[in-house]
Amino acid sequence: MALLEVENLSIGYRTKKGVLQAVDNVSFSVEAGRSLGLVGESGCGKTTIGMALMGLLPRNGRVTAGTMRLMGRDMLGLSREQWRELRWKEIAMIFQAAMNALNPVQRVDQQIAEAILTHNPGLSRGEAHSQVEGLYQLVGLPLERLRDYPHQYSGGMKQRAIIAMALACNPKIIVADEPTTALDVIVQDQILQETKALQKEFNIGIIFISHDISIVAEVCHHIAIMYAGQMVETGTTDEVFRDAKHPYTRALLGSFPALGGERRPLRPIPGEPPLLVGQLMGCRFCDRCPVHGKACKLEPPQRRRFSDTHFALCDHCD
Amino acid sequence: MARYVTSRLAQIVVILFMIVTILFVLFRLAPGDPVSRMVDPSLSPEEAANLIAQLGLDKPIGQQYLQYLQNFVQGNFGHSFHYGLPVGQVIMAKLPNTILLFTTAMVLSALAGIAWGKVAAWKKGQGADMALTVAALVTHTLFLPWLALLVIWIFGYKLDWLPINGMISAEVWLDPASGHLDKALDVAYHMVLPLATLFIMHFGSYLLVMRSSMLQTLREDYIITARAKGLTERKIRNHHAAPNAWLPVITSVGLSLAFSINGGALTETVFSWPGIGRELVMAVSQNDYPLAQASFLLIAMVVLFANLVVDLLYAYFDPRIRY
Amino acid sequence: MTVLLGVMLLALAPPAAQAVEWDQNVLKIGVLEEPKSLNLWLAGDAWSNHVLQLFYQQLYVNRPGDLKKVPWLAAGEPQYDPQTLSYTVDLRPARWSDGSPFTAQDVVFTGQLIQKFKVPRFFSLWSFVKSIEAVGDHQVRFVLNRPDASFTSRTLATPMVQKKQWEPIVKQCLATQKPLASLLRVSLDQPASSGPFVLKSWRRGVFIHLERNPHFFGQGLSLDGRPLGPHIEGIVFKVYGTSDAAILALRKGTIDFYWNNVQPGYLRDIAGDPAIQVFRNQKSALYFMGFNLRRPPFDDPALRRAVAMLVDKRFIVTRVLQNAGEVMTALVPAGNAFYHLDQVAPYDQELTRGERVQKAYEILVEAGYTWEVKPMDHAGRMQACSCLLRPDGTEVPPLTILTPPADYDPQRAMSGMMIQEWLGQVGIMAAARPMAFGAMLEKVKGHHDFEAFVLGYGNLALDPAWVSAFFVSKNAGKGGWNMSGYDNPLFDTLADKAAKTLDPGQRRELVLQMQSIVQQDVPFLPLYNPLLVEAARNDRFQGWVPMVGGIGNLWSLCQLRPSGGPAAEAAR
Amino acid sequence: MSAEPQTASQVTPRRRSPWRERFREDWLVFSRNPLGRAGLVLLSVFGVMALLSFLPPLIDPMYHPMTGVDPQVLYSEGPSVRHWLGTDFMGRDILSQLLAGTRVAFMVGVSAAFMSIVLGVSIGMVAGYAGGVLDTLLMRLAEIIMVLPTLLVVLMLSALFGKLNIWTIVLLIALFRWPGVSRVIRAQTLSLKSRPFIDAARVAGASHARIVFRHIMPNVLPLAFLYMTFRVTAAIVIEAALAFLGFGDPSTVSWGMMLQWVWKTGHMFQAPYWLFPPGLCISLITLSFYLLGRAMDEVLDPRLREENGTV
Repeated sequence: MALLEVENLSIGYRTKKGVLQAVDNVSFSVEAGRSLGLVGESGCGKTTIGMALMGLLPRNGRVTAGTMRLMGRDMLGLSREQWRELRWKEIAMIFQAAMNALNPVQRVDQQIAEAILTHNPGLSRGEAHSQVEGLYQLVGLPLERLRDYPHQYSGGMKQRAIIAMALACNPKIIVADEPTTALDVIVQDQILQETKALQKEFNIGIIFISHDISIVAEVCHHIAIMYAGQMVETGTTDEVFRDAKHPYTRALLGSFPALGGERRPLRPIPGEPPLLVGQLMGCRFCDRCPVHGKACKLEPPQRRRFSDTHFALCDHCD
Repeated sequence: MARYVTSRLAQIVVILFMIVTILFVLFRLAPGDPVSRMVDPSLSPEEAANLIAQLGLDKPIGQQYLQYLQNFVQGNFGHSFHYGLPVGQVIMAKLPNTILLFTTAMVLSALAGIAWGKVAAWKKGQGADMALTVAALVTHTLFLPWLALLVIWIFGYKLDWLPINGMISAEVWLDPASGHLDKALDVAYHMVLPLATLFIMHFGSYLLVMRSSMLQTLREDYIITARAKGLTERKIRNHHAAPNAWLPVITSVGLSLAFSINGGALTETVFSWPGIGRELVMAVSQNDYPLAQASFLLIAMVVLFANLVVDLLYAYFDPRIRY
Repeated sequence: MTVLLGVMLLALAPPAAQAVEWDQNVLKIGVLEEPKSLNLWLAGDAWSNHVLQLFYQQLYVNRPGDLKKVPWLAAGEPQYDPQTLSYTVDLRPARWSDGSPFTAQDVVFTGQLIQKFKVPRFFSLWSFVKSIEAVGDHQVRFVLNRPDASFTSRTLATPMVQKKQWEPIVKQCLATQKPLASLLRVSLDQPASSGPFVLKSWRRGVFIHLERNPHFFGQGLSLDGRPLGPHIEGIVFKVYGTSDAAILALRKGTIDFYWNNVQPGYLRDIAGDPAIQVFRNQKSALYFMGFNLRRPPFDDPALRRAVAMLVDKRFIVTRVLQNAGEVMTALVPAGNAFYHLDQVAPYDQELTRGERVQKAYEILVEAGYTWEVKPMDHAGRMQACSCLLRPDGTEVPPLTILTPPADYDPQRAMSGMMIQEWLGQVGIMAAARPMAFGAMLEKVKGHHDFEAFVLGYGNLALDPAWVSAFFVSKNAGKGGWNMSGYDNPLFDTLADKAAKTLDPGQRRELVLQMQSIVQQDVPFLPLYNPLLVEAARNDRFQGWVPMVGGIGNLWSLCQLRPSGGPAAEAAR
Repeated sequence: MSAEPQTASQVTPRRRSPWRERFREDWLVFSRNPLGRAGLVLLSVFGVMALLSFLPPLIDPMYHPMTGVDPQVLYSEGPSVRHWLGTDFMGRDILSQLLAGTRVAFMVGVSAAFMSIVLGVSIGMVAGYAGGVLDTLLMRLAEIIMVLPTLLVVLMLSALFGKLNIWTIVLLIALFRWPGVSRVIRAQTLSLKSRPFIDAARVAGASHARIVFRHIMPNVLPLAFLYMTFRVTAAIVIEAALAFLGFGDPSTVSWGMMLQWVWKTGHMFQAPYWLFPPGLCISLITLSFYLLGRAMDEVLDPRLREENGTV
């Protein structure tokens, strides 16, 4: 059984102009020790999914349809208190270090210990603290920096601290939201490698959210490409990279320098994604699609299967 | 840290020096005879002449200025015309009273502003928020002397609950049976109304600052982190949002200090609180120039130092700032 | 929050119940401001003098009723020897509060101290005294340079200090570079008192506690038919800072007497309380409008008379003073009956506004003043007029009426405003300008740079020597008392005569004549004499003695008795 | 006393779109703000009161706020048909005084605020644009003035210069209330200075004066107006406090003066009809300008708009 199963998930935001359909009919699953990369432009709904998995949708956001199951347990029916207990213990999150994910006026060790103490109320402060020390060693942070404040850390150290924090309660699943953005390439690479190692060691399922498909390729077993709230293509990393079906995936691959692949001129994707408000007809990528046909604009595209793991949401790909 | 404080102190000295200089110039620019402002009018002409020579008022203006600065540095502000005492002695007796009332008022209203602003932001748009915000808007635009008179009218006259003037009552202090506790209680008892007045005037602005700062903080990423960690809402509010949100309140306390001091002087005057602000108002109305001048300098000094304290507090609470 | 609540709760709990003991038979007096200094030589403010008059006694004091001088520390009337221009005074066998006797040495010392230091408060009273000598322990002889009427009335009313206490201080002061300044800055912990009370403790800004002086000479003595005490154990002066607080304290009985003028508004607060008695006494005061006779436009007596006509004193008294005062027609107030000129000037008749403008108009027309548009139309109705033109055809320029500031004396500031409006009715463009007291005196007295001003003397000596001082031409220089610059040889002669006349009856005639001249020429226009309205409780103490200057006086404090006691019954 | 919101509004420089359109757009945001609307309503009530203040003396000279007394009233009396709010101790009509006070408050508030804004804007722009020593000097001066409590400074000056008339007071308030504005304007000028359109203007040969007045000023003016509303409240409060302490201009009937009269003549316990109105008016006019300021703040600062708007 998969660790996490998401089926036909739809999420909408109430706004002044109407309901914004941020995520539309998305399904995926993650297994222990495996990782899934969610890739797409900003605003495509990938972060919304991450937040939904943590039960942290903003006040005006709501799951409108579908199910989310963690180890067979339905997450949508959880009460607030159940959610609170579930968070971090079962499913943790790695935030982008460049964001203000760490509280600037609290010492870092305290912020990590806080998570441990919240979920293990029986623990003493000292015990929690020694656990934090262990985590520091794990992620390769010097122990003498434990009592520092976040602003005293470099970007890479902050990211490591955040990873340490995510591991604090031995979660089954970690949602990593753009964990390496804004880090320089070398640090980025180090952290990715370490993440991979940790994942293996603790047998964690990871959902890796990024706008950078090449980074995702480095770490993930599976990739899901998101566009305008929909999952337009899913497959193993190999499948997607070698045999991208959806025109958007292809465009994405073209717009990023591949880490190990051949050198190609970068091609930006012209146009902008549609506004996700109101009734949307037809294929959402239509306006930017180089290969669209006449029907695309009117009929919603069909989900097409290419292998057991490889799907795409397009009528024109083959 | 030490270096920062030293440099700030140096800055304070420079500003004080400039204020002193401005006062010197003003005292000579004012119409009429500058000597008459320096010399006690009750002195005989011979004595006055003697004193003028002593003070160096018969010397060229540059030398007078140097003499004046020298006196200032030595803490020699002359003698009050009316008390006949050294001005320093008069104002130093009043300073602790002002500090007691003013600091208590500022600290209490800042704490209340922070506590209530936190609640208002947390319950944004709900009844509690509306009530608190409106109360804050209305109270902090009240006209202070009027509020003070109202407070006197209600609690002193209509209800007759609380003393409306002074700081201690002769009865308690003359009674040989009164112990230290009685005396402390007596001061607290007298402090209620002036304190309440200052409190009502000030908590509102801190509440509004705290509220908007808290609303901004609540949108910060570390709040999401805290939530993701599964912390209770209470903990998120009190341990993560509030400590960040009230930093701007500290700044606003500092910025509004000069303005609050005005209110302090008015409160002292209406409630006859024996403080430095009331002393200044009385010295001004009695033309006790040496006393007025020194009180003013002292108040400026208090504001300057309080600003320094506020900045140091800010640094203490915000680890990102280290001097 | 809890802290705040805690403080509130703590504070709401009333202070611990007080033991009855210490304040039994202790009179509590509320004062507005704290006595600035208990140094007799410096203390110029009323609050200090309230206290000091209970310590430092005079040789002679005014008695209630006719205000005649009666012996106090002195044992009898002063003996005058015209040959040698000397006065001999016998002293009572009194004691200081430390038990040592009050002797002629103390009197000599006090007089010489004032002369040596030229103490500003008293020196003018002693400048004409050539020598002071002790004749034995209980007799003093004063030799004067010239006869001066104010010697008995004022010089002999100087408070006396103890030689024993002040001699070492004086030595020290004389050794400094600024002897007088040093003397004025002396502060005594325990002033030796020859009066009914002695200082017990003083907490600046809060209270002064006096207790009965066991060595006071008056105890058991009956002076002028008045049994002197003190019959109370002590006095606490409590500083209130604001009148509202003091009035509330009086209502509650926290004080027995508020030693200050009760503002008209508060009368309603205390009216109807049978335990509070309101006393209205005259002051020896002169509130007046002064003109600058040295320069136009008020160098013309006609214009001054017209202004006098326009000013409605009755209005000022009823409205601005709320009836707590009397219209003043001559310089010496009616309360000082002996020297009061009972003669009404034309402008002091009861007139309506219209009649006043009409009469002022007539005075001005007669003196040759003109208007483009007259203040009166043909039918004799008032109308808005154009600017007043002088006989030579030039406009009377806009002028300023200086008044004290509103915080110092709202009534005079307000009077200035009203006068400004009234002058406008005949086309005199006046503007009342309140000015800080010191600045105003400097302008008026020091520089003679003014057109008109409104001032007042709240506590004039009963002896009318000041009537001369204000108008003799030799005082018209800068800094002199003749602020108007009045110059009238007839007045000068009369003033000179009056100063040398020692017979009260003759002196009175001269003073009345002088006042009459002033009434004619209007260098000053007397406006009003405020009544002193005071309030005291009668439930704890009784026996207040009303006199000019109010019930807060030495006599009252020597005669007050606890209410309800057998002694009080007997006294009734 | 009022404190200003601490958010240092950063106004995004606007393209020089037609003023009218911009105004309409702003007005829309403004009018949707409940605080702004409340402030505006209150303020118009005071505006009407100020206009009405000319009326009473025309009805009968006894309604003249300063010198008119009711011949039948000798003491302070409560509300009646003749005197809707009662009379003061001399028999002067309190309502007429209250109306006259409105006029004075507007006069003092608006003129002092206007002067201090003109001063603050010019100094801020000069300091920001010129930079260097001049900038340092001006900003140091601003710092010194900022730590001085304005009310006490004016008190001190009134001791030295004798009594102050209303215009001197206005001028003094203006002189001591510019630094806050000038600091904000300076920051704004600094950020504008580095924008391309200023460079462009400079390259095109525009003089410094032209750059300051044609290019920088239009962009800082909205901010200046915002600060003006806060200065108005400060000026009104300072004048009133001064008058209350007895250092005001006694030939002016201002609300502070009325409070001083009721306090000093001993009527504060017995005449609530006299004690309440002036203080209430001072408080409410301060509130209305303050609300207006906050609403304007939201117009100028979209961040606040989002926060307080109806999401």
